Amino acid sequence: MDFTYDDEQIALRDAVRGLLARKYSDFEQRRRQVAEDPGFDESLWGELAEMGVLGLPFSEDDGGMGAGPVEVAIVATELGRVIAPEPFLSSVVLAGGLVALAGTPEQRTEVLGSLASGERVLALAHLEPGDPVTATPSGDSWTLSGVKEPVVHGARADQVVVSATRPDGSLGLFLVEGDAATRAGYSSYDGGRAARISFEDTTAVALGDPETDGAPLLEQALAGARIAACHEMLGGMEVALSATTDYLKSRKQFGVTLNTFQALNFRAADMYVSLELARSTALWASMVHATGDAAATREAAARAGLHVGKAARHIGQDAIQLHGGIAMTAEYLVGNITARLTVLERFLGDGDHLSVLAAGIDDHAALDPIPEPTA
Amino acid sequence: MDFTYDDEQIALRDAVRGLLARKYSDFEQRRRQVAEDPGFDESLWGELAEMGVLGLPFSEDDGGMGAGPVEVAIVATELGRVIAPEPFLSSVVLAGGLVALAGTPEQRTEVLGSLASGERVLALAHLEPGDPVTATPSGDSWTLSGVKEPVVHGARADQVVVSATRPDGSLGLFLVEGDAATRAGYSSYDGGRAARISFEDTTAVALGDPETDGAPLLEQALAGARIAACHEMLGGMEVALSATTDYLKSRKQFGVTLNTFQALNFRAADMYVSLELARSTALWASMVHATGDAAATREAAARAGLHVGKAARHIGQDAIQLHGGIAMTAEYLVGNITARLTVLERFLGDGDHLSVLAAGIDDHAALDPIPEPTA
Amino acid sequence: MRLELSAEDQAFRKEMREFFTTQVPEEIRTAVLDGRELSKEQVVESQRALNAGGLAVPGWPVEWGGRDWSQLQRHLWHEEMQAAGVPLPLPFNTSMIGPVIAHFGSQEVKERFLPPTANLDIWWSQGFSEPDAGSDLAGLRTTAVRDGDDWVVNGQKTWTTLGQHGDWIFTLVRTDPEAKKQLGISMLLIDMTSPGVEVRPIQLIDGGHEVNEVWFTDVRVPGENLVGEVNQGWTMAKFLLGNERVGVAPVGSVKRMLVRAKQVGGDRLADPLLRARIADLENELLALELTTLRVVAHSAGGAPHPASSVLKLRGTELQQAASELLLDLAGPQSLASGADPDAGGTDAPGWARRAAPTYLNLRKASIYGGSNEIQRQIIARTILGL
Amino acid sequence: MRLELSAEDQAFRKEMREFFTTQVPEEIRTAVLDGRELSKEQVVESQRALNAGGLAVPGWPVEWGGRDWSQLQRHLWHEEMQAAGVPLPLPFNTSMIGPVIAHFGSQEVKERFLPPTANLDIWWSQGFSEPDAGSDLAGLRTTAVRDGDDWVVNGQKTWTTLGQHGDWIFTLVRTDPEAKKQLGISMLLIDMTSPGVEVRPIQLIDGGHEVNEVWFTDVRVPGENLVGEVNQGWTMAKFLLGNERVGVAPVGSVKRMLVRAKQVGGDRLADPLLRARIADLENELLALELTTLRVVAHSAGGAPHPASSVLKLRGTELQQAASELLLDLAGPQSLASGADPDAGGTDAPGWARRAAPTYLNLRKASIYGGSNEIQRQIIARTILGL
Repeated sequence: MDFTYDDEQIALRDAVRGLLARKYSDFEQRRRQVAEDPGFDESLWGELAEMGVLGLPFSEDDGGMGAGPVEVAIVATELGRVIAPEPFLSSVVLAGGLVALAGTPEQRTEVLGSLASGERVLALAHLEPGDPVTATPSGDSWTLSGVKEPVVHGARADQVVVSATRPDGSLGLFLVEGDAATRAGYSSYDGGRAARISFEDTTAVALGDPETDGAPLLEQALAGARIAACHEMLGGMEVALSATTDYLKSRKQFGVTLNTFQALNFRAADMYVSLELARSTALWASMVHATGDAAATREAAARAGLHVGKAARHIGQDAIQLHGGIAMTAEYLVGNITARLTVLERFLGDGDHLSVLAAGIDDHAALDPIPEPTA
Repeated sequence: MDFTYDDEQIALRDAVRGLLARKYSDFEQRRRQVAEDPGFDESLWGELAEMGVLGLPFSEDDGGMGAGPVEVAIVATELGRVIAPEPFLSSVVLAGGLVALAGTPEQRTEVLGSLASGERVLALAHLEPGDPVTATPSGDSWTLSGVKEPVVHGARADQVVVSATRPDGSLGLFLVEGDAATRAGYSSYDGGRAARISFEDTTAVALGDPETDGAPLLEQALAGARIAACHEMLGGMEVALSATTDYLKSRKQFGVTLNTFQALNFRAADMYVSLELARSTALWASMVHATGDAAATREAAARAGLHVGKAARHIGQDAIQLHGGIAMTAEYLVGNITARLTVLERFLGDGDHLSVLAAGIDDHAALDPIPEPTA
Repeated sequence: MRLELSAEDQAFRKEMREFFTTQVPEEIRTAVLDGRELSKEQVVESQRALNAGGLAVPGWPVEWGGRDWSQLQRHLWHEEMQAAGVPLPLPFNTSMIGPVIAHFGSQEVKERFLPPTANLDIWWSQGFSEPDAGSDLAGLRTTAVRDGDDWVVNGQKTWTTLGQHGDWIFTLVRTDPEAKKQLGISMLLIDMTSPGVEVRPIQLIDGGHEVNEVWFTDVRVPGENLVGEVNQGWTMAKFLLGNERVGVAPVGSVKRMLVRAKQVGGDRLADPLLRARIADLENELLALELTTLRVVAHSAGGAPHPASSVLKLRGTELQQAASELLLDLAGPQSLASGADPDAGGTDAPGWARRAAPTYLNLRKASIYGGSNEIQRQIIARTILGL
Repeated sequence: MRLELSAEDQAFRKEMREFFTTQVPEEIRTAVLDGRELSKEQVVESQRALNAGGLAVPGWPVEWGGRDWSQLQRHLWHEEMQAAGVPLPLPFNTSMIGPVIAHFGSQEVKERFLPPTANLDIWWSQGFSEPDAGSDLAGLRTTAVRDGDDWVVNGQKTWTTLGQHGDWIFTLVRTDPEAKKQLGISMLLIDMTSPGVEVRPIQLIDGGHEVNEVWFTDVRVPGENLVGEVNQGWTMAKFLLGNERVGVAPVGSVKRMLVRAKQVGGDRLADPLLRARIADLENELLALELTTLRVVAHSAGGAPHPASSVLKLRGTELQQAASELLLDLAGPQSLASGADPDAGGTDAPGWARRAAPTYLNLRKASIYGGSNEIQRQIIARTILGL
């Protein structure tokens, strides 16, 4: 058991941090970027591709870098620190991750290759505001009907991965060209982008074997994205806490700096406790993911999701409170971090981790985070 | 709507407070009292009887004072302030209250009359550690079999009110002479007394009409006792908070008094918030009880029980924490208040108020604490 | 001790309910109950309806439109208004500057300002906070210098809520730079159309424009616009901040949010954890409402009841918790906050689209108007003597 | 980053598990797992079994019985010990005075005391706290005055845990009354059978006798019983208090409580609220355990990792929450705390009878050993620089 990064991982972190700092170290830049569609910097996206970041989790055969969940987590943390709006999580980790799990070798090479090179942005459409989207076979391909929403970065996506119910009631996964569907994009309160996508007998191609049950694959991709989202939150929380402590040390009220007030310092200490416990859980979940055990990964994602989500509420809320009014303003970083944390805890569609874990308490006497040797 | 006591109520409060102060203003007296069986002061019990306190809630026809839930609450609050061990709650409010609800006129006169005069101590045996106690008709009377535990002040009681399952499965209420059953008394961690009572074909008399379903009557008596228990907790919390603020003002650490430390003061402020909200809820519940509406009283008891219980944990725990080690010792009042609060939240047998209220959220759009006029 | 209202108060409550549900346009009330934003015109229309019925400024002196009600009646007025979805009378007018003018102003100032203030012919803004004077008003830097009969004002105010609608602004300005901290401050009424007044929007994290910076550059203010005496501003500020006992706790607004949670919960209401969360919040809110009733019953004018701090503290906590509940119910649908429903741009219902902005906006509740840290300090010091 | 243990550590873990479950009497381990109190004899027996296997004092220098383990191995030793129900080696001996003597003591003192300390032939008590010196040790009043070769000790210590079993007591005493606060303090080892030593029990609110007052009246202590140099006591106290990184968080004990909650929950485990409460606590405990593992992995001797405060703070919170859970499960059965089950005096099971005393006793967890306020202060100051 080892919680430390190796030299290569540290180099990756530093490279990504350096690239992002050039773009977003001034928060005003991020504000300007999200004010204009598509809500992120296409040229920075290209630089991330060049650096190999967009192909990080995919195998070299599929045009990727053959790295794993730990490297994905490192990148997500750095994006979280500057709340970069680039669609790494939704496009690479989630949609790309599902293609990697479900696609045929040809699809993987084509789709992931162009995703990794920055040519193609993907989105996953799995959430539904009403009736399920249906898939009907039509010769060699399929047609989809129904509405998906919200689809993160759905309006910009060149290609959309769609979950839909097949005639036999099972869940299928499909690829649709972005412009083949009716899309209405909008901004979210964190400056991110999402869309309503309406399919009306829209032509689609099955992702992978059209007989395979897509549900467990979707769950697995979601689990991976949840763990990455936990790291993006971790990055945001780190910066929210350090901004808060800096503010307490410098801001004067009643003639003295705020860190003269013990009650405020103690609340900052409690934020630190939340942050460090959340960090442990998120790191652990990425290590569980790296073992390749799908069931363990889903459980770890729920555990990390529950724990990091609680920490994000605590730290996001208290960072604003300890700052006071300034953190309510759109031009100040901290309140925007809180908004982003709020999205990250919810955008994947289920916030039911506690119910899931509560259902499972009979499965073990005591939890042991260190796996027993399997032989 | 009026939350203030009238002159008579204030006089009652002052009289009870004065009597109790003579006995228990020195906490060492209370410690000595609970060290010896029966765990309370029989002569003080007699004085309470003389003052009319033991007959407070019963009608004058039954030998009582004809006062109501508000007066009971006033007495309970005063007992709570000095954590007096006298069995007012268990004997008068709970057991006596059930006799008043269920007994025949003759039983009420006899039992409540001697309870009010201090001649007879009652106890209610309704909790069961295992199988239900059964009641079998036997001529004009009944026999009971099975075990009840814990029965508060069960070993000292001259007469025990017992709930038991009749042959048809319904719940009956019975009167048993104290020495007719096998009793094992013990001390609880708050210095109070309880007992295991075992019935083996023990002769019993039906309380009231032997055909009546006793379950709703028992529930109603429990609701009344819960509301009184909330007030006893309120008294304890008041004193725990004032002891804590006194301590913060006088105790020195690092060369200064503890109230130099803002974080401690803020925690005391939060205790005050809990206390005042709990006070409102408890007072309201006693006013609801005073209207005589049984269903509304049961709901109010659950609401007050949930809310005051949470406040009691908060205040009980933080009173110890803000004191530090001294409040861990048996000779210091505050920790003993916490122990007593802990008993009061649990001794009536169900701590499920939140589940009960959660089941009922569809019964109303919004809660309105002020009743609409009924005509 | 009595649970029921007296016959008189029952009749009063009924009268209020009837007025609010018949005399204020339903369109406005429905918007409030649904949690939608109102236009300036709607706020004005509603307040004028109240004022026409003599219900806009009950707390003022009777000769200026006030009502000689008990604190309990004030409370019932306030609660029934909220239950009916009537927007509360603009607080800057009715509970801030109005009472100050009525108490400290000259007869001339009263006659000039009170009637249009009650009728919302003047929309007042508040000019107290400055960048370096938040919870601690002693740090005020905006100056007013005497020049002939006029005052010349320079400086900057911030956090001016709805300043974009303001016709006039009541300000605290430093009139004696030599005096100690709080002593050299005066209260000045400034026409916002005066040359040199500039209102700049501050965008908040909820995306909305609710507060503003107001800049004063050599703004000339006639001498008669001073309220009370020179350098008496601190007294008036304390009077103003301590004036309101009724309505400190946002009971009505939290109640509406919980009602909405049950309405929109749908199938999820089968989840026992969700039900328990709602039940617990309802019960906490009950305790708060009962405490409000208890406090108003004990208040009889004069200094604010110290328990006001309890109401503010707990009230904002519950308001925030209720908004968090609605946000959790909205889940990913809350992402559609910026979508346009009319053009078929989203299937997310309005409450879900508003859930996150409301949640973020309400973070302010525990900061503005005396932060919750200030409230704890008041409780510790004033009530507990710590 | 790697989830699995290395092959070496896996083997180590297995070895520990095997030793603990075979070499320590089952009767003792079952009592621990059931949460029952142990007799002094059982504690001694268990520690001697560990010492025989070389597992009682792994943190000491190797020449005095220590093991050259990694911090992770220390952690695995500690966790496996708890999982097996082996009582932890007496902390006063093994993690307090032992390391101090090993670090600061003369060769003579080491030879005299370390072997019997490791083997629990001497039961050590701690004499630090005084009535006016709790979190703030600078207020110490117990004095030691030089008289020939001896020291003469007068004063009072308090909160001496298990002092009733003590053979010897290590004390902080004031040896230079002129020196500033913490400078004139020394560490003295005192035989508790010396004339003038009196141990008085302090009864706690859980009804138990766990701590004591220890009074010293003209107690003569031989000069050679001084550890290290005169007036070096404060240095040693800091060394002692900061010495222990492993086992700061009571992970094993909380784990046992949660296992017990599930065992005794019975039908009530159908209640979704109860299940959620258990699941949430399990998840919080997981985060704590993972943080412990992360901290031990990063510790390499020297100063304590500042995250120790995180572990202490959160660990005691969870310990208290778990005890509250068990108390709620016990409900009214918890009233039978003083009943005698053997004489048919109660039907309440042992765990339910112990629930309330344990809950009350554990209120101390956030007070003793550096209160949680002190821990927050350390985090704010040392880690966050506030």
